[in-house]
Amino acid sequence: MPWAAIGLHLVALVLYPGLVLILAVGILAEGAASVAVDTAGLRAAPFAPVRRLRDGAARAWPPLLGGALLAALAATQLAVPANPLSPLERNLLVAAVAIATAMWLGLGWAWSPPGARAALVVQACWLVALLSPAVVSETLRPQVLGAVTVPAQLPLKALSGLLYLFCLPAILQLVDEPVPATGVAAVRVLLWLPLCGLGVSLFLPPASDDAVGSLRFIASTIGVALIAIALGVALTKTDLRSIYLRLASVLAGGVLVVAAFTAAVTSAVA
Amino acid sequence: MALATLLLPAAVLAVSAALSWGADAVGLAVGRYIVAAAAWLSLAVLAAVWLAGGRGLVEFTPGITTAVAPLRLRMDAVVVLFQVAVLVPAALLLTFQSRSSREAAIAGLAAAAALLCLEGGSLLWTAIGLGVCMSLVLIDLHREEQRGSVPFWGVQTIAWLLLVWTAVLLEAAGGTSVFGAIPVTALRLPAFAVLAAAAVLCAGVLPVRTWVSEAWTRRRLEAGTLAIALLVPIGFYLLVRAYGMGAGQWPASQANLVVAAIGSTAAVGAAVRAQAATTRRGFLAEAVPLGSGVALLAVGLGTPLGLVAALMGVLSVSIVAGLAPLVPSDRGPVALLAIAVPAGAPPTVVFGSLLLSVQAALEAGVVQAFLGLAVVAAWLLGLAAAARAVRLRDASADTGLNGSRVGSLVTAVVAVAAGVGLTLVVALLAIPAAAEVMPPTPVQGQGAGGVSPSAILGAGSLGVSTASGGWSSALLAGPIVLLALVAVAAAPLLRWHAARTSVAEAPLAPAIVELEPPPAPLFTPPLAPVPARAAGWLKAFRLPAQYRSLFRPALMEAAVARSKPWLWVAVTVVLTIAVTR
Amino acid sequence: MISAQSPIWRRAPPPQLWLAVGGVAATAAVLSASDLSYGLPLRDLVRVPGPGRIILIASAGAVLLTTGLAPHRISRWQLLGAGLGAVGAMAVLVAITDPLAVALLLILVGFGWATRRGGRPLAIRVRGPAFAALLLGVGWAFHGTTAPEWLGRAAALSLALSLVAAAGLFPYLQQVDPDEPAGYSYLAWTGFFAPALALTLPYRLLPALTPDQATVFGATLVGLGLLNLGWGVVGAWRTDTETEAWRCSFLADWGLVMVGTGLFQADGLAAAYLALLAIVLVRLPLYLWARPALLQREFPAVRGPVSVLVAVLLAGAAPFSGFPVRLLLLQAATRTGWPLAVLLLAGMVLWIAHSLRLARTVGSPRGRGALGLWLTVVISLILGMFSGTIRAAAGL
Amino acid sequence: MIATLAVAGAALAWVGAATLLLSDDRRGLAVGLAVVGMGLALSTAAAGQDRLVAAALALGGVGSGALHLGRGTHGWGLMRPGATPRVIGSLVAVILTVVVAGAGVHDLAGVARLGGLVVAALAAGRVLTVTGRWVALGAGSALALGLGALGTGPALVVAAAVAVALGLIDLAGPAEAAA
Repeated sequence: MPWAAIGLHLVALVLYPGLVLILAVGILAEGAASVAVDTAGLRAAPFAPVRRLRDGAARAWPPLLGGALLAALAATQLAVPANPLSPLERNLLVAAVAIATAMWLGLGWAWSPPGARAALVVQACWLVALLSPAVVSETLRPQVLGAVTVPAQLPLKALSGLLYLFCLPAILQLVDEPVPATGVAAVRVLLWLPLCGLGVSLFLPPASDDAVGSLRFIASTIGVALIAIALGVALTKTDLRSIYLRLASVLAGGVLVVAAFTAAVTSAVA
Repeated sequence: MALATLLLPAAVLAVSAALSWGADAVGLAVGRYIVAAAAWLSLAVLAAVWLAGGRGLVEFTPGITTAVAPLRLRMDAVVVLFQVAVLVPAALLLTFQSRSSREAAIAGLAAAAALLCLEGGSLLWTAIGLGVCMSLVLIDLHREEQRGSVPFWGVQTIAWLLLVWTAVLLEAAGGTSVFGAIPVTALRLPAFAVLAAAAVLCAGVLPVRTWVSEAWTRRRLEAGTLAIALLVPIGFYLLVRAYGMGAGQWPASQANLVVAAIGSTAAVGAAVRAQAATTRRGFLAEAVPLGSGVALLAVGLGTPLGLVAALMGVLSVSIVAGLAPLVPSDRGPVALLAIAVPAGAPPTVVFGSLLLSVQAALEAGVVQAFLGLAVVAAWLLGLAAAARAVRLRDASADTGLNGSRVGSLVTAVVAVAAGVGLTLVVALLAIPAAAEVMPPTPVQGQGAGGVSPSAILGAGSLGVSTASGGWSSALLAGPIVLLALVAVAAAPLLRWHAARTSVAEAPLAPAIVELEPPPAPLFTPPLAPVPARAAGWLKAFRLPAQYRSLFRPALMEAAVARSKPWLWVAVTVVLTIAVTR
Repeated sequence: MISAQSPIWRRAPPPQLWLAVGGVAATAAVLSASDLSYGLPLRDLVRVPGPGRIILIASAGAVLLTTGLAPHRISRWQLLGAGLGAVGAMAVLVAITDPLAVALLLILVGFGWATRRGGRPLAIRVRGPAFAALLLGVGWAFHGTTAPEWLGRAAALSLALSLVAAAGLFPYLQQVDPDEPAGYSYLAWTGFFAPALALTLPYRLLPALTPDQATVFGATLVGLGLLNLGWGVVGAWRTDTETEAWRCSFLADWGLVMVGTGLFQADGLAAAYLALLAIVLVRLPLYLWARPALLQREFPAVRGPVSVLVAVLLAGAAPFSGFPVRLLLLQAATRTGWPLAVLLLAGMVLWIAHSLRLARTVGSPRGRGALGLWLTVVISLILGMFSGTIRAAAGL
Repeated sequence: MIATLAVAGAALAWVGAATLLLSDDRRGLAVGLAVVGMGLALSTAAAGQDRLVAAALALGGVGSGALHLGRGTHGWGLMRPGATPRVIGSLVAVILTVVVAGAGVHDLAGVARLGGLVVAALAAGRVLTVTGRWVALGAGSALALGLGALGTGPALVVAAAVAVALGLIDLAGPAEAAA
């Protein structure tokens, strides 16, 4: 029985880049979001996410538990330096499905038809952004995709990164006018790291496999989270929100076309 | 020994059916339990004889010619996998669904026929087995409820006749339809097209709503869901065998692409219908089509990994077929878990098979990769539909059929356990079966080189690791399940703490808020009204009055039979002129 | 009052007894015809081909089965006498090698059968056999004509049509009166006499035809076979009355028989042979079991396993008698050309549309009727499961 | 001389068949059958058939005719009102037969076959159109004689036997009202 391997994977799930890091980044980002979007006071900001998690646990612990485990599973797939999981074991699709499942757990918990429709559209666009580079590169390993520097694939990578970033505010429920329902909010606390970290893993070159690299990765992840928050604020404050989903869909369509073209060119050259 | 290996699993079920019938005759209501026990015993016997027999090919040819073909039975890794795929859901349904002794007897016989169908040593014998199985399932369906059984019969008869014709085409081209002896060149594109049509009709994997979903519109689910459990795997079996006939490949790469495209569109169609379901039963009705669509995409890829993914897909579809009818109508944790499994939530076996299928599609080529992308979209939509389905009213609640909490828990646990032990299932069942039909001898084109475990399984076989990605099923899914169990055990403490720290707050609302009316669909299926409109148009279609008499056989018969037979003379004269000109 | 139990077996009236004895004697004589040919100065006048021998035995079995167990309105002795007498007549038709003599005997049998009291007038009932005899006689008389060539082709056509007319198939359909006793209706020809002719005449005729004539003969049978198949399956599905549906189902079976015969292939001939056996041993008895419901016009819903089993059986699913017929026919048709196979497949698919309708009329009889029905199902199963052996017994 | 006899026999057979076609009562039927039998016997004998066999055919016709005298309504019943189409039919039949099948006539046997064909065609026409029991039986006998004349040796004997056997049916009396 490979106890060592099991132990390492348990560490990855619980500590790094698992639940502990997820909560740390989540509480930080959620606090920032509550200041920027929900206009909560700076003092109350750090406690808002904790309260949301506690309420969530009290109201319906099974979905929150499921969400936490799925978020941890998604986090283990990130190209974070010093990840106990070997690069060969990581899979972008595992992370994507785990995140999507966690999000739908939250949405199912406090269901609102408009919110669900918007979430579906934006998740579809987000998936396009995630998988288009993978389809062209024929790999689902995050670190490999992050390291892609083939000139023919760079436009697609850039466009996908842009789409990914554009989708984040809606996926994180930062665009909605009212504060998201408890279920969604509680799960959102858990998804900051997996969502933003996945973007960093896929669209930025992999960091060195040491402490500095880890800090750089976490900083980049928080940076992406702050950009998402800023974008969310911008969308909330302006009229862009009314056409936001349409814009995302058009951009996703464009990414798909570019992906098809790039794939055709790549295979023709090969 | 060979005969025992081949016939024991089916014999156990047949004997139990006879016992159940006898119990019914003497008024003992124990038939259901006898057949259920026999189904599990049959599964155990299958495993025992397979392992005891060294997991090699076993053929039985007694030299008897019955039904115009020499009797020939065969058991190999493919047969075993598909027999498991038939027996697991059959055993679950026979155990946890309520049946009268007579219904249980017919169901047991149908399951035995399905096993024998899979053991047919030639395509002709498979067709004969399918005919018998189909007939028994029809008897079961019709006995339970007449509505809907005739369309089912129609579709299955078309599939059966097409299969018979395929056997005929193979015998015409290669002189035999015996699996082990069909010349590689015998399976040409026309014959394969007929076979594929038979397979997709039998398995009900089409972009439109098929008999598989329709079976869920019946008042009682017992017969319909058993039909799904027995016949859907047989449809896939035909496509997998086709690889064996062509030494690891289908007659043309276009055929692979078309089948894969049908699979992905079928998956998308099922997901679209699932998210628009008005009842929980409507959602569950699309669970098998969704999984079948993905499995069809994988089987159409024509690569070793694709085939392994397809075989895993068949196994996961069989678990879903056994689970979906047992989902309880409430909104408790068991129901949540049971609804999450068919949607492909990690870390179940359904998730593992979907993951393998998408990876296989990604590695198969550009077009296949985009088809894989469509399947991921269907997967996402399925997850959304599952989240919505939790809040849907369960139609079966009206009829007093509330599934089985124990049954769905057991099945969900099996699904999760198989997900954790994914590599074990892949190594023990899927890879040997794929290697059986995709021989390692290098052949040109797809499938070259055959199936290699090292290309699919990671180090120590603790995870799946292919060229495009990996999944540590044992090392990640195991600890996740462990953590979940720990958390579930600690839940009361957590709840107590939460309650203590939020005393100042208003009393908490119930865990899940009742929503009336049920949630609206995420979007209206684009082509939903088309079939109904077409059916309405066909119903309303009338010939112009002046032409109707031409198409009324009764009038023409009256003219021919009742009048003085001048028409006879006239027809004779006309025919004479026709042949003498 | 019609039921499987009544009327009770009465004392055998002498005429029926003599008819039965005569029939049995004739059949026994014909079954040992080869010995007779040597024993008596018959030369080649009398010879029984293998399939003819089997169909005779099957017909006798069908008579015993239906007389003993099927529900009837008239005395079973009358039925037994008439049935065995018919088997005797059939035996003579099967044994005579000269087609012209067969045509003449066809007239005698036709008129003899039509003289039975009850049902439609004699003049109406003899039309089919008389027309068949005319076509057979004329066709045989002119088949040897080589100049002009068209006359030979017309003769071959006439020979093929004689078979169609004798069986009362499209276009030579006969009126079927729902209230007419089964033994008097034309289905007695379609389901009893004609199968014997269909199994012997081609073997007598084909060796004498030129290739050109054989082509016309075969093409006519295939063409009319497809027509009857289509007419039968659609008619049995769409027609208003259940009696008509049964008649059309016979046409559909005969469609398969004619296509099988017309293809001139071993598999096709075997399919025709098995289909004819199924007509005599399965469809005709089932029709007799359906008679009470047809007369009372009361059709219970198909619920019990037996009724669905009968529907499946009638639809030709494996492993019943219809399956080997379909398989062999598809084999022969595929070798000839796939479009023909596609047409046959379409007919076979449409077949199921009327099977449940017919099964509904059979219902779920009790007592003696149930025994007979189960026997019929078992016979169909044997025909399906051991078709290879049955085929070999006929030397096909 | 032989050829003349063959043609005359065929013509006589046609006359007999026409009489059968045009008559509704027993005398007409009986005479028609007898004439058919004799005519066909004459033509087949002239065509070279065994004399005894040809005589059997004549005997069959006469015997069958005699038996038909025993039933049905009295009289000749010739040319009843509405018989015109049958008159035309009998003429058209002979013309058509000669035109169609005449092409195949190369010898006296062909002539005899032509006679048999005319009789068979007219008798079959009668069987297909008549509704009366006895008339149908008479037409059946004629049909048997006509078909028999198309063959050789044994067929002629069988035809005669069949014609007589049909004459024996219902001698006891009418079993159903003539429709």
